Amino acid sequence: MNWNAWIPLLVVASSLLPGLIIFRLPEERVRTRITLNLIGAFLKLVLVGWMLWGVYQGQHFETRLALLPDLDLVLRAGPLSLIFVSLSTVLWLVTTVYAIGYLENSPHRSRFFGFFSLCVTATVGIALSGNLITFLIFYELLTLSTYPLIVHRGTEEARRAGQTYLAYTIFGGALLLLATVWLYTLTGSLEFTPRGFIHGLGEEHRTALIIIFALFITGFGVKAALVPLHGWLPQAMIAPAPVSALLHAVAVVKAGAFGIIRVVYDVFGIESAAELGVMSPLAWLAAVTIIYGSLRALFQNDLKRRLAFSTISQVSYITLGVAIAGPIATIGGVVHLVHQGIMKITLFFCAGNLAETLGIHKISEMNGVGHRMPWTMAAFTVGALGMIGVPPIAGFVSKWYLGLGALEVGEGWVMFVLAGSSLLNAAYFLPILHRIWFRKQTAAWPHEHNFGNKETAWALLLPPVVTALMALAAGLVASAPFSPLEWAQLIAQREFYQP
Amino acid sequence: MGITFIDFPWAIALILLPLTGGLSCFLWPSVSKILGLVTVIGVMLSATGLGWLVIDKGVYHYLVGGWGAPLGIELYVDGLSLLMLMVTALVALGVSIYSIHYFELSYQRRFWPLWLFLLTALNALFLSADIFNLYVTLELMGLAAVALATLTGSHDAFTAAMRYLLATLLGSLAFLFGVVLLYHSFGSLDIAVLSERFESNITAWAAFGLISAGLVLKTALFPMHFWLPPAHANAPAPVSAVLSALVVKASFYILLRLWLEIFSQLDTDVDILFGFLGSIAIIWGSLQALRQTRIKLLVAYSTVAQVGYLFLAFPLAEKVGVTAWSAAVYLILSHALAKSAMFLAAGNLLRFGGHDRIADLDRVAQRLPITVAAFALAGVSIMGLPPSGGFISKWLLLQSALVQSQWGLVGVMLIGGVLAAAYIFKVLGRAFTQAPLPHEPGVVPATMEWAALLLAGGAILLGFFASEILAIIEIGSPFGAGEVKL
Amino acid sequence: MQTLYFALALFLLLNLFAGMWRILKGPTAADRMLAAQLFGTTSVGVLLLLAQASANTVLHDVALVFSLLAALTSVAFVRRAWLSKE
Amino acid sequence: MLTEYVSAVLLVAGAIFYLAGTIGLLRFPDVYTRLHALTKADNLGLGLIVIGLSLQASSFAAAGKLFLIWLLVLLAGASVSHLVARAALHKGVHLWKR
Amino acid sequence: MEALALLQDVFDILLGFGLLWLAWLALFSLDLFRSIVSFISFGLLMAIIWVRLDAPDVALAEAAIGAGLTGALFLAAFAKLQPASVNGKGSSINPQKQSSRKQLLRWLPALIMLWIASGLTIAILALPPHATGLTSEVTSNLTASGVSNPVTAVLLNFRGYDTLLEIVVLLLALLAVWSIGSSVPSIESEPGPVLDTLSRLLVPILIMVSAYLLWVGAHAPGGAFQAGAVLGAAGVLLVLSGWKLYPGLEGFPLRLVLTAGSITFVVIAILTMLVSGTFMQFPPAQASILILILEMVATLSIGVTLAALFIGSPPTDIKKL
Amino acid sequence: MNTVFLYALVGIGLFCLGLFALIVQAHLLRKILAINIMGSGVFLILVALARRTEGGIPDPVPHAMVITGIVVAVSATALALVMILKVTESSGQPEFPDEESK
Amino acid sequence: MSNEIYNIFLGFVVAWPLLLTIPALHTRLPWPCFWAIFPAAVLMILPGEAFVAPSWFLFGTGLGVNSEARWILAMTVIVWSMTVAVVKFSSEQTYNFRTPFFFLTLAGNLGAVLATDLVVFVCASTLMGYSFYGLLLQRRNESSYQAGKIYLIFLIIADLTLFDALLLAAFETDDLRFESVRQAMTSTADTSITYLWLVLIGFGLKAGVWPFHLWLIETFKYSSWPARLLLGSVPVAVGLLGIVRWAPLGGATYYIPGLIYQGLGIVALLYIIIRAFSRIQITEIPAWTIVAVTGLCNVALGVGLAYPSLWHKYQYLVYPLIALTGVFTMFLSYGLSRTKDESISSTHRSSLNMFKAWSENWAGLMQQRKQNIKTRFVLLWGTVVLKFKFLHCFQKWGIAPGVLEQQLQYWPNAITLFLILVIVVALSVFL
Repeated sequence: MNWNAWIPLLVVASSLLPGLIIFRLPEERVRTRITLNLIGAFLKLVLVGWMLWGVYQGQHFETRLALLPDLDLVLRAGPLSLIFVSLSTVLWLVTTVYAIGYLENSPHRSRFFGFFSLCVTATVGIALSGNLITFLIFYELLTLSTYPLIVHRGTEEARRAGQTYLAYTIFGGALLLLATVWLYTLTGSLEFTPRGFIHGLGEEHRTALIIIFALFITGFGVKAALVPLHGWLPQAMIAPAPVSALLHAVAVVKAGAFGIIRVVYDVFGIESAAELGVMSPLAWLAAVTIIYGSLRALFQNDLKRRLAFSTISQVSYITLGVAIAGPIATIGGVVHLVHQGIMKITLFFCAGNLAETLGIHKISEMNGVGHRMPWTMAAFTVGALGMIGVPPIAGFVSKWYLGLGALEVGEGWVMFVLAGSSLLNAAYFLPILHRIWFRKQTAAWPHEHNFGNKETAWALLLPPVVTALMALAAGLVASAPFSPLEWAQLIAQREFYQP
Repeated sequence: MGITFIDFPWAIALILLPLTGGLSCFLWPSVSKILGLVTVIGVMLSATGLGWLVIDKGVYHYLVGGWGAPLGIELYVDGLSLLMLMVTALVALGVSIYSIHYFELSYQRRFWPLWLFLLTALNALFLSADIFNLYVTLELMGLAAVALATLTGSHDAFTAAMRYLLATLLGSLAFLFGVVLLYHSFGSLDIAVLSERFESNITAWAAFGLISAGLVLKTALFPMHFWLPPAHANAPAPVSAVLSALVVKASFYILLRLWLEIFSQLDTDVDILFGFLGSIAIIWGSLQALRQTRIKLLVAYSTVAQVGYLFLAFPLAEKVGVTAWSAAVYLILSHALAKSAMFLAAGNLLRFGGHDRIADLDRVAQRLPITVAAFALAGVSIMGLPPSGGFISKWLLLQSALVQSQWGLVGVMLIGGVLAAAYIFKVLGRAFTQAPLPHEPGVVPATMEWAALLLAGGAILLGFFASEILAIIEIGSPFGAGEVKL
Repeated sequence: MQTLYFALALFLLLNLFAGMWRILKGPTAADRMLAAQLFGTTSVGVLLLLAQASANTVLHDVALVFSLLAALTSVAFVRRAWLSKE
Repeated sequence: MLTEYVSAVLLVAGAIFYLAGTIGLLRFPDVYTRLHALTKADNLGLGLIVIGLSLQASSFAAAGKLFLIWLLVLLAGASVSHLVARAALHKGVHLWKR
Repeated sequence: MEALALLQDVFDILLGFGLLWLAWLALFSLDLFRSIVSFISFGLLMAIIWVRLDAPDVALAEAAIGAGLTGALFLAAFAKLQPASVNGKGSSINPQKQSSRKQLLRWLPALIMLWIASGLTIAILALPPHATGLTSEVTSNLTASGVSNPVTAVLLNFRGYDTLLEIVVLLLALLAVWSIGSSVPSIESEPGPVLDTLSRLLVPILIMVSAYLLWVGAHAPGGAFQAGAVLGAAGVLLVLSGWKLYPGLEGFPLRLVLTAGSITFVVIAILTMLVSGTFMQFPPAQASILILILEMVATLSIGVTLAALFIGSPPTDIKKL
Repeated sequence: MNTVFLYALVGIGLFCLGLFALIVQAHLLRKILAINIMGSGVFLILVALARRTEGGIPDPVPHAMVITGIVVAVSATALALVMILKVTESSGQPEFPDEESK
Repeated sequence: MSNEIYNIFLGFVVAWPLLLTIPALHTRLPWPCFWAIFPAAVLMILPGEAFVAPSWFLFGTGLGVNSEARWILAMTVIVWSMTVAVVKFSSEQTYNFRTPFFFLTLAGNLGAVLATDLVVFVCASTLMGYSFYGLLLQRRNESSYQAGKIYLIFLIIADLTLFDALLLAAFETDDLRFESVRQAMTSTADTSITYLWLVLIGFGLKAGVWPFHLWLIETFKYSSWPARLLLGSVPVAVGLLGIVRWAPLGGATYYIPGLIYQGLGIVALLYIIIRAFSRIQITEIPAWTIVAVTGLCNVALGVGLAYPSLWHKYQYLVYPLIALTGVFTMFLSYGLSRTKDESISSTHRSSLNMFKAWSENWAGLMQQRKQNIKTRFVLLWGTVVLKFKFLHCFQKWGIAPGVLEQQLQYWPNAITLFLILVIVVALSVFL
């Protein structure tokens, strides 16, 4: 009777089942595959929309299945879950369209789309998980399902990138497991609770809790690419563009960042975490990552690598927002989860378009490409400017709230981090924009495909334009109902103000 | 006679079916394939029947010959042995399906009787409640295993099997010596009677030492693992699967059983030693696996590492007995399924490529997707990643270690998991790469691929039925009642 | 009388050990085999004496099997071990 | 009582023959001569012991069994001696020459 | 009686030390053949010790299997090893190699061994000097078992399940041996008239003795294993005299005979289950006849299996598959 | 009842002697001999200790166990011997190859 | 005209050029140029005040027009119309290809002029600033790129500074309209000083106030002349407008900042006089003039800061002044820029090169340095290993597990270990 109990599961299944079917589809059944993918994506969209509406009206969506004697597999839709679910659902749809165009006539598509769907399943699972063990399960599933995507090209380089990726993530996963089990032995519960569930623990567990927190951060930090743990991300750029897009914008790094959000808010709780004194180290770590990632990005000539380092830097805004530990900073962090996703996916789509249409991989090859592909590059420009934090694009809103949040709790130094990072962002993005728009084409494109009088295929062009518009809209109409900002405010309210 | 379905002596069927099957296969070799399959399906059904019976009515006793404890032999089924029987049946089914097309005709005739006798031995072993009977089943199992391990007929296989034979004979002898001492100290061979009469004296200690040592040798705990990797790596794939999945576990099962029932009354620190060796085994086995260039050796070394995990339960059980032991049992189950799947998959790869060098895997991910999927899924369980049986066991182990603040063991488990991932993805990573010159691939029948996937899927599914399975383990409370709640 | 039986059995046993020197010495395999043959025969004697001493006629069966199988190893030796080139 | 003495004497004699056989086995120079010594133990040593024991046997059947054993040992001993000698010759083991 | 006890003790000590000495010879002689002969002698001495320990059943089994068959097996293997060794080093291990081997590897195990030996000695000496074990249980249930020889009762009734498995072990060993298959042909020559006569004379006697042991096993030492071993010895003797199985019998009939013991065991076990409701629970009234049938078939199977094990290579019927 | 312990100790001696040989001897045939002798040692202890009964009749259960054990031992030996032949055939040495290389 | 429609029209004024960008992306027609300015011109002459602030837009901020804004709007319309006319009727068609940037800059400019609050102002001026970059680079040669780069760097720093100022303002008050910010700032002294400095520096950078004038000179020299026409109004006038709008003028007394600002303005004037007499080139004159004008404005603003009463008195003059500046500089530029002089004085070359070395090569320098460090480390390790031979074993440690495993496979070792295990088991039992 109670359909609400099944909807989270359905959301997860809506990409899992198509994925499993796609695995077994023969390579040449393109149409079936596309249909399946799109049906799944739309179905998920509808379901998520339903949940959004429901949660807005105060309904509960929760699926609960027994896993261990005292531990359940819980999928629950709360505001925080939904913001991430919506992001991944929308971007999955877009990325699927993009991937269909990108991988046209390339080999192993069944495998690719199969894992692609699994990857989204895992992400959605992460978003919806209602306790740590569920989170952990989907988190590891994500690791596993991304791996084949990273090594998809099957070159030696890809393999090595895959190994690096695994070396990092498996290590992180191990730490997470340890932290989770440890926490479980201390508290006997793993259920995500607003403002955490560790209050009851006495002072004698203080050290243990600090270590657990550190373990969590290290574990999630691997995927969120916090600084000493970011090494895998630039290497993983070897994957096809839709994968990089998904990896950077939605799935992997976001999963890490989302994990940090969950741990701080729903496991430890802001207050308890602040009491433990772990927040400012976290903030510093995020700050270092932000600056370091930007600095490294400056040196990259490979477009995707530069974007990768940019991701390292940008994702830490989320962490920073969480670590600043104020309601407004929370809004900034959470909303950046969405904003960074939209903007970064745009950039990666564009990078993919360049590679696919013109064979351009290096920034030095991009001279004058704005005339060849104005729409793509316009989208790229929006994304890049958004990353810098140029108003009124989405990135500005995030930075705005981060800065305000920092001021609110008296962490003035964050302003310098933000400013420095923006400066560096500008330093590595603006030269690209300069090249695209103002330089003359110096050499023939490395490997040009002809798409008639269009600049590229529709399936390739549409997604970046759409996401760029979304990025623009997210900034421009930030205060509209159901906008990411509004949801972030709802979340902050729940975390800070509700009894 | 009025034998209803539930009263049917399933336990006896579990022994007699494979025995008769083996004999029939020997008598009528030309139909051995069918006979074997029918037998294994029968075994599967019997295990299910027994499971039903035990879950329904609790612990199951059977007095063979009607004589009863001190004089005769008893069969005893509690949750622990039931699960062992069930997983045996499952692995047996998978392996048998796989073997239909794996062996050539002449090897079929050799394989089936030996395999069914091995199955007999395993079933009898898990059912037995009599230490001398255990010795006989151990020997039966050992000889069958050695014989099966030689089936590839290669030089390496014979050398490895010879080493295996010597190790298994030595282990059995040490066990027998222990049995002798126990019998002469306490005047019984029945485990239950022994546990009643047991008292800690010097003879009991010696018996304990001998039995532990013998079984540890057979279980291939570091550094007694020397015989295992070559033997498992050079055997035919289905045999490797059975050896790693079940045979090694059988001796561990005995060790566990005796430790729990009899030797728990000894006040020893051996558990710490076991934990220590287990830790080294995890690290060492994983490192060795990482070093290998051949898949089957890699998988074999992985078994060495996984055996190490089993022994971690000993030091952990001191305070949280049930959790730690359940973890070990769960690990046995999931490892049995996963490792057999892994070996079967490795066999497919070997057949496909004509070799099992990891570096030259030549795009198998595309050519043999099901096999690679099986390998990967099994790998997930071996690594202890969720959602899989391996994860549950690792979870429970970690939990029990953390409750007692056993940091060393915690570290070892984590490092072991990471290393496991490293060696498994060493293979999987290569599966996606492409060799510059694709060679002519061998044909791998679908049954072989699906058999591997079936088992791997089982290992994953175990991760979803933890509460049910943990409840089954508790039947007859083999780990003693009264547990500190975590 | 029992003492005598035992004494004789002991004597035969010593005898037997003395014969073992041939096993040690060789020089050919045949010599060693002969020693083993003597060993068997002597053992039969010992067994018979022991049977008498303990009044246990069952031991005659043992002796019987001994005497039957004593030939077996020798034959195996001659037919298998010694026919091969050395 | 007399039987006992006779039997004892026979047994001792048998034992002495055994000793002789052993000494022969140890002292004789080559396979062929050692074979000769061995048969002394087989035939006479065991024979005398069997006779000695059968004097004390409880039943005729028991005595018969004893004799059967002796016969078997004789048979085996003779055949084995022959086989060994033949094989030795065949293999070219040299005869001992003084 | 002092002298008698002293004599007995001396006899036992001598036996014990002789046994150890022979074991030493068997294990550490430089000449491999000497080792094997020592081992055969070891078996003989072992049988005497069993007699001294009032275990005539074991003595019979040891005499037939330990001393006779195992010795023959070793000799045959030894013979086959010679041509198999490529470099023709022969039977003995190169003494140089022995000496060059690291000394540590010798004395460290030796020390350990001493340690273990002392530990075990302490453990054994700590046992109570008197213990009844299961004697009383066996004796009190002997009447219900169908036989009066307690060892046979234990083997075939009380712990018949063990015996079933054990027969399977034997069969399994044969299966394994056949599966591995020996590719070294044993050298055959004409048996010659003496051997021929010997086997003609001895084989019937062996069969008769086997039957005797089987029959006597019900109430006195003896039984299926001993009888089977003797029968196996007969088979070995036949094989050694150049006798070959009629080719038509090498296939299914041979396999049937080999498995007959196990099959009969299983069939009777199931029958008993149908009748009495419990697996292998012999009804006391029919116990003796059932055990006798079992033993007869088992003897046949054991004998043939042992002989087949001695031959080593699978029959042509299996080989060509 | 000294005989009992005398033979039990001899059994221990055999066991340890066999074990020692199993370690130090490289030749596979000797290893098999060693296993056999170890087995005999265990059987000896088993039977020797069975004679500790007061009534004079030794405990029959160990006897039955030993008979079973002997049959198992002969089975294992037969198998081992065939395998030695195979190993020797392929490596040319009746030893483990790695020990050969030492 | 009802208020609703007026409000919508207000939004439309800004949105219209933006919308025109889309067709302009592909077509290179100059035709919509006038039409883009047309709504603004209409707005200029429409009487009355309008204000629109949709709640969903940004942070609920909006646009408005009043008499003050109308001055600036008028300037904007004039300047842009002139520029359009020049572009349209010039024969040099190559200039037309940057139409999108043209529209974007226009939209930004209009937005900034019509902004009623900080956020919209920032958004619009940023849009204007970045797209103006596109206009600056029309010549597409290396020197213009260099100049553009300098411009961009100043722009970014200015934006960052303003962003921080914005945050400070938002921290003080939720309502970000100019008036309320001004009030909030006057009430909180310590924040307001920081805020003030941020604003002064930020807009100083944008407007090219001395000593931040470097970019102005460079861009003026190397940009095409239509861009030069806009230079006076687009960044400079808007920048000055920003100071006026943002700074808490007329509230509290900022004596010292005011003094400093006056000083700066005077120094700027003096500096320009010295420059003008030394080696200034004719093409640079308008740029220097702009700097001088801004210097004058600075003096005025400084006075306003130091003496709020004076500010209140003459405040109505500010907007016309700014408007005049824009128009005046445009005409100045137009008059002088027809002389084509591409030559660059040597001093400028060297200063440019220095800048280039700093701004562009530092990344490369870093890279080189990193390489060096790496090589050095390898060399160091090599020497150490040569010195201490035993370290070789560390290099070979990788094979150790293999050797060990071989040892374990060796039967005697293995079984010996086994026995040791037995002993340890037994021992541990004993102990």
